[in-house]
Amino acid sequence: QDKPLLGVVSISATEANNVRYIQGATKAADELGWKTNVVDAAGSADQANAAIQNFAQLKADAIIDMVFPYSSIGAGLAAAGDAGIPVVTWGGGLGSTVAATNGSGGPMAIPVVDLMVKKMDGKGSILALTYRTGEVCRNREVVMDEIVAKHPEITVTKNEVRIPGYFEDGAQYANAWLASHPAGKENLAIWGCWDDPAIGAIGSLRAQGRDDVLVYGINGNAQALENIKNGFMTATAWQDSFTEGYNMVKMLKDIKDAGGAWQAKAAEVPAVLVTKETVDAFLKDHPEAIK
Amino acid sequence: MSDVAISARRLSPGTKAALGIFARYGTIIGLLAMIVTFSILSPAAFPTVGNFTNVLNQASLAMIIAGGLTLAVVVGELDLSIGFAASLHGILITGFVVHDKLPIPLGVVIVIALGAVIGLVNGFIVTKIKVNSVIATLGVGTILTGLAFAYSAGVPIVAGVPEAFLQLSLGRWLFGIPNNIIVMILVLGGLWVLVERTPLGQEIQAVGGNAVAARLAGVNVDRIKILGFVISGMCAALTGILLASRLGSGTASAADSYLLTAFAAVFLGSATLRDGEFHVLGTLVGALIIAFGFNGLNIFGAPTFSQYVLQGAILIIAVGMASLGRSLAER
Amino acid sequence: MSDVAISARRLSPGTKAALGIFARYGTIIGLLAMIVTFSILSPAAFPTVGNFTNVLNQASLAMIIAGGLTLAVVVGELDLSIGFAASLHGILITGFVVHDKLPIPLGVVIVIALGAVIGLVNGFIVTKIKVNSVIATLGVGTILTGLAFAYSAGVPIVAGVPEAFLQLSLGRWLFGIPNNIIVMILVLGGLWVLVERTPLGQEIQAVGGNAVAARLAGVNVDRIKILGFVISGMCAALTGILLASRLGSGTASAADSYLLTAFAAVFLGSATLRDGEFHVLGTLVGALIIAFGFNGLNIFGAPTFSQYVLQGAILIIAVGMASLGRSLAER
Amino acid sequence: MAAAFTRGAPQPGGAEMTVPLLVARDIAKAFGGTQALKGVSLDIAPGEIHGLVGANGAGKSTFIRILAGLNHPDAGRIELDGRRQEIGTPQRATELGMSFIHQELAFVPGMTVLQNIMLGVPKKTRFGLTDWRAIARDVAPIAGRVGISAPLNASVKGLSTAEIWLINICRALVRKARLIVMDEPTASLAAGEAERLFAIVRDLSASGVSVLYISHRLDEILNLCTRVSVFRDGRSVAELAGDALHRPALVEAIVGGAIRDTQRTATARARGGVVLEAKNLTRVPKVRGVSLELHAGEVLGIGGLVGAGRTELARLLFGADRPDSGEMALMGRPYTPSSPAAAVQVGLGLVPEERRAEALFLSKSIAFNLSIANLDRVAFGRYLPLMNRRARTSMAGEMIRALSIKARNASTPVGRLSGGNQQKVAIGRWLQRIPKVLILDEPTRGVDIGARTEIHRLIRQQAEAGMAVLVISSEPDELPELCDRVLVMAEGRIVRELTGLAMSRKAIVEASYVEP
Ligand SMILES: Nc1ncnc2c1ncn2[C@@H]1O[C@H](COP(=O)(O)OP(=O)(O)OP(=O)(O)O)[C@@H](O)[C@H]1O
Ligand SMILES: Nc1ncnc2c1ncn2[C@@H]1O[C@H](COP(=O)(O)OP(=O)(O)OP(=O)(O)O)[C@@H](O)[C@H]1O
Ligand SMILES: [Mg+2]
Ligand SMILES: [Mg+2]
Repeated sequence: QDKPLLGVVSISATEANNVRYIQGATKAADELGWKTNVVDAAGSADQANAAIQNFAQLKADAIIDMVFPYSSIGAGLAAAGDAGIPVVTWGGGLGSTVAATNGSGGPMAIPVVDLMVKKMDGKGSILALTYRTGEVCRNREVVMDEIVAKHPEITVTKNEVRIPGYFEDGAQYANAWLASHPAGKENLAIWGCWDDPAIGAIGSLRAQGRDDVLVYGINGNAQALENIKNGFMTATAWQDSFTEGYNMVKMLKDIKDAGGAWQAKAAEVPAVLVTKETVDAFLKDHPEAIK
Repeated sequence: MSDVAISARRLSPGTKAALGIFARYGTIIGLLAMIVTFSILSPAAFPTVGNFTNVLNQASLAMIIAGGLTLAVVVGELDLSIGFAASLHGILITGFVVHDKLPIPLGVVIVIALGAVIGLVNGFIVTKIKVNSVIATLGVGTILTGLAFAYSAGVPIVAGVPEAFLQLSLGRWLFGIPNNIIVMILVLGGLWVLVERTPLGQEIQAVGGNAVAARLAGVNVDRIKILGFVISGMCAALTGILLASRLGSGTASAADSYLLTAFAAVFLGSATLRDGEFHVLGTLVGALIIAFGFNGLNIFGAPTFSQYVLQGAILIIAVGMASLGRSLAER
Repeated sequence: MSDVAISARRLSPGTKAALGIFARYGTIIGLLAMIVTFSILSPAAFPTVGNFTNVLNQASLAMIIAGGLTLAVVVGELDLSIGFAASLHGILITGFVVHDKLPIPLGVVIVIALGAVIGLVNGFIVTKIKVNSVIATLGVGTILTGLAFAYSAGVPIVAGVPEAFLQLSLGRWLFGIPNNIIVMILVLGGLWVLVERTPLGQEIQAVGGNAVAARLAGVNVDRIKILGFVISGMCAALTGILLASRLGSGTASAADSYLLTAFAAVFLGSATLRDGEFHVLGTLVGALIIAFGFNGLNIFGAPTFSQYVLQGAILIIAVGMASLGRSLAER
Repeated sequence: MAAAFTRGAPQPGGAEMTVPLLVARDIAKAFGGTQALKGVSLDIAPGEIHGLVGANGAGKSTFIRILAGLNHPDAGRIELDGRRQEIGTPQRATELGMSFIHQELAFVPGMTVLQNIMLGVPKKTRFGLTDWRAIARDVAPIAGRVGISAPLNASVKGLSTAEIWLINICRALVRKARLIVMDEPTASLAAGEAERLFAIVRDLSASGVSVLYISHRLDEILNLCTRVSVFRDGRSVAELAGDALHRPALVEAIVGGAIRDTQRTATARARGGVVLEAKNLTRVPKVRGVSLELHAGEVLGIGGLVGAGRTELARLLFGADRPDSGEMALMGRPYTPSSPAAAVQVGLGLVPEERRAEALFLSKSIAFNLSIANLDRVAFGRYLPLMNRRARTSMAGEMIRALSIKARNASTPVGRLSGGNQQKVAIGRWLQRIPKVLILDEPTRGVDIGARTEIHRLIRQQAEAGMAVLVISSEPDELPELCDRVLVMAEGRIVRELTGLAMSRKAIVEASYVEP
């Protein structure tokens, strides 16, 4: 094996955003002449640790941990550290021996929540679909809490979705919430800590023919953008995962070159707020976002 | 010899009869009690035609896949591939309709046929190679996940999903009843007739009740087991199609979570009417308990953690009432 | 009348004997064949002491929980609560150590005792209230998830985990063998002795083999079933503790996925040596097949989709060889 | 002894000299290392009642299973109507006009009587749906003739083993078959039911249907059959017909030598004090006010018709069910067993009626099955709770020898034994433990004459050593042969006590029909 090896451990290689990041990373790796191996940890931190250890065994040149917080991959980091392999995270934060991170999704929520509160005129009810086990989602929930706290006339109902099962959960929570929030009484909004639960909720809204509820997601996956185009979703924040993946791999080369002199750092790529008004222009700039 | 009558602990015939009713209808009584309770707790939002329609609409997909699973368990096997299969089918139908521009009915027919083929493969591995059904269907399910990946490269198929496809599950029909509910009633009704009212259904029940006896009596056990898997596979395909239509996309692993829901419904149902036997009507009751439990707890606004606790408790209590009634009545 | 011997399709005694060996050792042969294959495919990275230690280390936790589950299935019940229970236990031990500043050994003892209590509850619901074990343990598991949420509000406990706690699973002991492996060997060894070499183990096997006959032979069936659940619960607790130590955090749902892995290992193992019976040694083999399969495919660097396909195929082939050998030998 | 060895030439036993309906030649079959059939041949003429006898494990059931398409022969050929057939599957066997009553009870517990009768039988339909009403009309007369008293739409749950047997028999009759094979059909039946079956068998024969009839009860064989094939150790060793067909010839062919007769050794023995006592024991509807005393050193028999409540009574005594009312005492102290475990603890043992479902662990070894009620004896000791496997194996070896269980060794799974040998294992478990009270429910069901003598001898030996034994048997000759005293039950009550010379087959059968 002459080509340098890049090991990628994904929390869910079937999730759209993860897929785009992997595509970006793979593209950069190809340009660098590296080989990419992807392991799907299927949501299990234990599997992720195992996969990182396996890459350490393989003497990979660098490892990307996707979404698992650095605090949950202790054994993996230890193995990689022993083997002298740099580990970077996407959405997993910077800590322990992590060399770099991006995609820390918390701040992405700010423009979306701001817009939501503005459109509600500062009063009404929100159904928040949360997922606290995930670091990113938890950060976004904190952001939302802080902003909404400034508007005492807004009441928030929070429901935890599961992985897998987020579509179904989103739909069922929406069903129940809608039953006690009939149309025309107040301003209503549904917010997903990422797009998919919100998309599940849209299914429920459409099944009931409710169009009085504004729906917000985050990440800007293709389906969310499609829904914005069609008027079922109000806004999402598009995370340029592809570029994040791409940049991160390019940075990995710098990390390797710098060796012991490298200073851990965050290298964020800003998110883009996409709404009904901006979606067409956005898609012109980023046709890849919906392909 | 002591003269204390052992009969001190005996139950009167009247009590036994009452317990017998609990044994048969315990889960149904549980379902009704739950609906009444939630109606009292949330009188404005819970007991409305709209909410009930929504709950049924939402639960239809789980009911269809659970109905199929019922056939697999009735013949005495487990089918763990259904969730993964439904995910794959959702991707396939979207791909067929969006990329290959197949007419929707043709796509539906092809995907359901594929579901039957997957069932056939499961059944073949279980009956001919004699691999335990847990391993066989888990293995096949894992392979299907891989195929879903291969087909979609993990990227959901979203763009260009035609409105007509969405209308499959969003549409309403007679008296404004959502299509999903109508499809669910047709499927479960058909399965019920098949199992309970046809000669083939007798063989299906016999194989599940005692495969050795069925074989000795000349029933073609393998063929019946394969049939169970095929029906399970077809129902999974139908659920995958309707889910893709509901979500407007084909996404890998979108339907994976149906596996546990379907199992819960089927096993809950097995406590209904007949003791510990699986049957279609029971599955229906089980699925309703799960759906109304989830919805009612939510509407009442219980915090997340207590929702889990109460959901778990509902499962146990619904079955526990029936089981306890039965074992006391039979003492 | 044709005089072609019917025996045209018959197998010679020699072939039958060879098939018999496959029947007994099919899964073990499968495991070895897989190891050889991966060694050829990745000669530098796969067949090294380091990698094998690594695989065993990784698989230890799954093996412990699967070993516990084996006891539950040996007594004829399913325990679906183990994954959820292990997640809760991971949160609890982290909470005890980080927030309550309990000494680690005390925390470990308390959590394992709680695991036993959960097993007791499962066993009680199944044997006394006579709820089907699928529903009972699914219900208890759901409740445990709720409790995990209640304890942690769903937020992982991360900060302030002491190094000594991490060393529970990261540490190495005699000859540099990782602690996890040592614990695993002790647990599985103990369970093996219990089931295979003690009179109590005979009762355990009897209950699983035929509960009616066991009862009429004077075995206290309920007590034995409860014991099976208790052991399953304690092993889940141990796995939860080691997982929390390995992850360095207590996270709701962190261990949920062990449920499927443990089931796969247990059912894979049931094809080893004895026909379709569950036993500790078989579970060990099953867990090894899964672990080496995952590791070998990872190291070989197969694309994601084909990893799934191959993993599924490995499950089916490993059992299929044994089962086919058995059924041909016994025709 | 002139055991006529007339293999090959069809005998004119009532049937015409035509092409045989069924010809089997040199059928061989091995299971793993066990050669179950080494080459058996047999032919059956149309309308003939052909008997098949042989010791336990001789290969009778294996032969039947091959005819039924359940097992595949290693060698040999089978012809029907002179045409060679590969049977292959049970479906094919049915198509060829054969129908079977297998040795092992086959029923689906969750189904009704009618559903069980129609198991695997093509059913009438209306609009594609099962037409149960029409089916019930067709089945009712046959069920009545067989003697099924339960309503056709009743659940089989709670029916006695005998009643379920009648269902199995009825199933075989409902199919219009040309050959009906019956593997020990009367093993679970009492005299009345058996007589009914004999009448049916004769009718079938008269109407041209052939019957292959397997039994260990030689009287039945001699009464019914015109020709009898004998299997020994997987070979057909004799075919007896006409004058050559008589009891001594059969016995000699079966065992390949003389046999100790089933003579009672001691008739009047001193019996000890009361060990187990029941007063007004009731559990509706099966047991109604039963009182009995069981003495140390006596063998007490319980006779009666099917469904008389004997099994239920045994279950009450053993703590497997709880009585509605009544009292029990053991060694003079109140005895209220809460479970079989409690009963075993204080010195009871039970050999249940239905060995496969209630007694045996089919996938486990003989040693396992024998030791499961004797675990204290295979432990190394109180403080070292490990199993002494050597002790277990040698204990099992003793029992295998004592009961002449036909098996390769103590680690053979019990499921691989022939029916009679399985029964010996079920009994052996308790003979090893030596309880104070041993209850045996149909102990010699399906056991060959040699082993039956041996089991009787062992039971009596235990009684002589002071054990109190309660034997339930539906075989009319067994109780007088074995017991010191016989109680006859009818409809849940004890209707007669017979002792000494009054204990005859005739007296027991008569008392069974007493209106309580
Ligand atoms: N599935 C099997 N596996 C292994 N050995 C078997 C199997 N079935 C039968 N045998 C063996 O084949 C031999 C013949 O058994 P079979 O059941 O045919 O005897 P049988 O004549 O019907 O005896 P019985 O009168 O006790 O019913 C026995 O030694 C038995 O142990
Ligand atoms: N609680 C129970 N659980 C399981 N089986 C039972 C139970 N009670 C009774 N049975 C079965 O129901 C049948 C009832 O037998 P019953 O005592 O009425 O008849 P019997 O006199 O034993 O007749 P037979 O001549 O068939 O032995 C028995 O076969 C027994 O095994
Ligand atoms: Mg036999
Ligand atoms: Mg009886």
